[in-house]
Amino acid sequence: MKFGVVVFPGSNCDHDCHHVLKNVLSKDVTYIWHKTTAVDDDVDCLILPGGFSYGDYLRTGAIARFSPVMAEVEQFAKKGKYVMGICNGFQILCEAGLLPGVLMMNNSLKFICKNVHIRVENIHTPFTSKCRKGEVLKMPIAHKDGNYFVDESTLKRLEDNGQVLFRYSTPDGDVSSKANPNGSVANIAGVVNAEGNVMGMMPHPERVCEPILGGTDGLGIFTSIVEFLG
Amino acid sequence: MRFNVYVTLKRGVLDPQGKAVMDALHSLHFGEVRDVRVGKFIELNLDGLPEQEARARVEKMCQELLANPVIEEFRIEEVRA
Amino acid sequence: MRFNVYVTLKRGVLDPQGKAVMDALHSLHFGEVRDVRVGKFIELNLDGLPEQEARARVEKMCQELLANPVIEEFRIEEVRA
Amino acid sequence: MEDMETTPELIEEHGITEDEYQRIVELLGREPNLVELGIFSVMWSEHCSYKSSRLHLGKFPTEGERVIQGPGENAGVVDIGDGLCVVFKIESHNHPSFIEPYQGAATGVGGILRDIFTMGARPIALLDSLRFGSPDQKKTSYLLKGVVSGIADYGNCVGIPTVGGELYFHPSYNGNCLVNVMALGIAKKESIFRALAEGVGNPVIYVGSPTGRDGIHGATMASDVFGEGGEERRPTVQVGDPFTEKLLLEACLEAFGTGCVVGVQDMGAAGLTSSSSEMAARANSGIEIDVEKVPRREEGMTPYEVMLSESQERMLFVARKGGEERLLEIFRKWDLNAAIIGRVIEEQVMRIKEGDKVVAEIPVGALTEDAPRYRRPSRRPTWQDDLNRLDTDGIPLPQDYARVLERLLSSLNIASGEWIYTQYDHMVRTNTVVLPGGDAAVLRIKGTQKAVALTVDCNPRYCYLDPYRGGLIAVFEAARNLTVSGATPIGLTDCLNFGSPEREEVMWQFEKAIEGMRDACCRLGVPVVSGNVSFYNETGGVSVYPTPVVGMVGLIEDVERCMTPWFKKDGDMVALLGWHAEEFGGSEYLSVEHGLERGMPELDVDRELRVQEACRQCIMDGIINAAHDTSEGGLAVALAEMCFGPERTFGVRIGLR
Repeated sequence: MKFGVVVFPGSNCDHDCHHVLKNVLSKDVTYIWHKTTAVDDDVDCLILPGGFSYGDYLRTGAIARFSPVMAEVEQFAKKGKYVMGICNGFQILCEAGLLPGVLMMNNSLKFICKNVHIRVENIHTPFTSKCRKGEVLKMPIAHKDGNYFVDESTLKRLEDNGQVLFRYSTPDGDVSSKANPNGSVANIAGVVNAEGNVMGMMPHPERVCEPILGGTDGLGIFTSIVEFLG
Repeated sequence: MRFNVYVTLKRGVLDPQGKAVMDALHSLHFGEVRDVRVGKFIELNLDGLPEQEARARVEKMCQELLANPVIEEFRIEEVRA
Repeated sequence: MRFNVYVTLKRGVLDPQGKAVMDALHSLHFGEVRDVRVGKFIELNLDGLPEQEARARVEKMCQELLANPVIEEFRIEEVRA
Repeated sequence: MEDMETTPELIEEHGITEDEYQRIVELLGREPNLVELGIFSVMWSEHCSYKSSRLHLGKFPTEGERVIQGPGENAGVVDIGDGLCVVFKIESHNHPSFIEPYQGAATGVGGILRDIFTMGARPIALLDSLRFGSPDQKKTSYLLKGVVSGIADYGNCVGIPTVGGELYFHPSYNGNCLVNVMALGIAKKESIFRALAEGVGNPVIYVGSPTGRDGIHGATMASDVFGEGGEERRPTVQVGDPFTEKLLLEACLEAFGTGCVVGVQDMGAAGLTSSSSEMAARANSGIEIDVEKVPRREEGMTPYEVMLSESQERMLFVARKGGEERLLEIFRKWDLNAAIIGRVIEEQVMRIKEGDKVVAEIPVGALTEDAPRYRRPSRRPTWQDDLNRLDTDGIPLPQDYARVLERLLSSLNIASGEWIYTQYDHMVRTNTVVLPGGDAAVLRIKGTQKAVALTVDCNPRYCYLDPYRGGLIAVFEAARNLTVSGATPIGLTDCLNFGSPEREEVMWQFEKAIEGMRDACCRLGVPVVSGNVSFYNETGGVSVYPTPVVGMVGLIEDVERCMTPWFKKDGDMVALLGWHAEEFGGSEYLSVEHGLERGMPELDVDRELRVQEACRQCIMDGIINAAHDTSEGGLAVALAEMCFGPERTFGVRIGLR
């Protein structure tokens, strides 16, 4: 089993994801430079990390979406392999059309870095199989454009297909507007595509995988995909 | 040859920036402001191309990069030198 | 009554966003693009005021809030209904 | 413009005095041309030459068995064992931030980060020390909003966590805000690089953003007071591009690994001029640069403008002869502009050419070692004595202590800064073990069991009331912040923000504050390894309170042993370690409740050292669950702060007998 962490110019959380996979979970992981046009076959899961690819200029992810590697990411996903987009990675996957919706500016117009709680909505995906239904995870967010938006019909499709993975909630799992940090529609914090192999989430699981950093609620996401790959 | 591109949010899409600017204007006693919408204004300088062809190229730039079709619409204006 | 305000960086002030958009357009084979500058486009809807007075008010809004006088300049345009 | 002959007005406009001009003519053996005059004006400015402070800075202790590099390089380097070292410095961007707060603060972050990675270290932490005028001033909220968003946008985009800092409001800063930014990086001891232009014939490579006209005379502006209408110096503000900075950071760290780099320096204040001349001076060599080869952003730039421009995100490399192609390849990989613009030469001169025409030639020593040094006159101000007279009987006891505590807790110099630091990504790089809001930020060092603790601190009111004791307390209070986190102080960097050195009482404040800091450093055994001086922080004759900001770094041998200030368990006993004196001179209480700034708290150095040692021992022995120092607001505020934990809120009951 091998992971690939894609590095765009401006990615900042590539080292953090690499650290969790290599040093915490001792898995085989390699960096993939955005100018590569061919990912080696033995890579099973690609991670698009958080950061400010291309400085977030024009729109978050708008320019990274045209990096040479993205054509390869699309092929990779079509082959049914697994793709995880965290924060800026989620924004890039939306711009590339691999995930539905758009990440707009937070309704507070401010960058927010703090711990929030998210409720697990669907445990039948490669990214949440180790979690329990309705489980509440404490995880940090760090973004200025995390306000997820989809139109009415897309929202209905996401809800019906169980494509909503996480919603912002209170510590005891109540999905209320008070618990919504950025104005995302239906408190959505993470979604998966219809086929179930491409995921995007705004909170940073890689920042809460070690007790010394205050918790291990993020581990469930990584251990799910590890177990799924077998 | 110069083109101006105006990228704005589609009607019905929430515009947090517009609302925040309006609130700020009200706090500065500009009570007459009813609504504010904030968009992007992009100036493009191109090599000389026949006008028709240039406009089509700019249209393509907007569809591919400059505007996000899900939530944004764009307007192109040629600037007479 | 509607006004459009165009806020752009002054000549000579570095525009990192403009440069990043130009490089992206070049990578998408729009080689004819010579220069790109990205600014803000603000639509203001105001209660009915005599045109002269309304324009003066919008001018004041730009100086106080909408534009950063140190590195930005602005242009106001009245939109005929 | 180049062949304009140097008139007295031109000399004066360049901020050069009559006798300084005579000295230049002596050093050159002829009159300087305009390019040379411009180069001297920035290199001999207060900001670059430290001419009014250099003699006093010599008093600081800068040696120690952990010290790998003391003052004189881009940043200080201190050994932390495991073959690693920390590289850190604090810098000021006060004048640009007053003119344009967003870009002023953003470029301040960019500049201090380049000082760190130019030494070969990966930056892992940022801290900001901010001071503004009174909150009811309209300009204060404008400046605060701009500075905070500038720091947030730049730091977040570059991906370096802003993990701590301080925020202070006082009327003395109405005309001059202070924006000091500290950065710390980690490196292997053997991969430290220095800014040396060594090896005749080695190529000089320019890498980073193309040169524009921004910030010309930024260095001299920082050495000049604002008149009432000071704002018309607007065009001198530089604009930062954090995205290019991130590319520059990664490209430089990759380049250092190739073995092809001889020396490197970032282009800070005075851009190409200071980086090239200082690199040559340190290596006792010379440097030749052809301005035509310098990548530009504007047309028709003159050699004068190219040499003095302070465009941001630019570095100067000296490559090993033959290794330049390997470096240029790395810069291309990261989509960075790079060009060979000159070479190291034998004669110890800086020679600037435009094509093959020599437009300036100056002995390197004349710009650096031979820069003027002044022992400015200093005099104890007449009003100093009654500052220390506080008649406590005349102060009525508070009627309602609870209301007083509430007012103190909501006063801006005590209230929580959470609304600011949640705008900074303080967790990226997953090293932040103690998040902002405690006494010091604590970051683990991956691959070791160790952690470093970081703090920035200064109480300007104490330094105004008694500069000597103010300086002493600033250092001990920073050390206290580290001690209560379980760390042992190992190194210090300082940013000395004062008024005009041409005023005698300001020079007296400066001398006394440095003496106080020196004595504290000696008693603590903590060396000063880097720093910055910012004079001329005054407007219309009113200068800021003396503000010697201390940035201190501490080491924690076992990260599991680090401590936080918040109560953890019901029923825990609360004890006060140290002596409690009946005094509230110079306190926040006196200022908030009675609008008085009088008197001064005592500090017994021996007791201070024993209290800090005892506290550290308790933490090492694992017998305490929380530790916090009493600073602004005293004991009551300290206890209240210990109750507001990020996980849980507690109450506390204290018996005063």
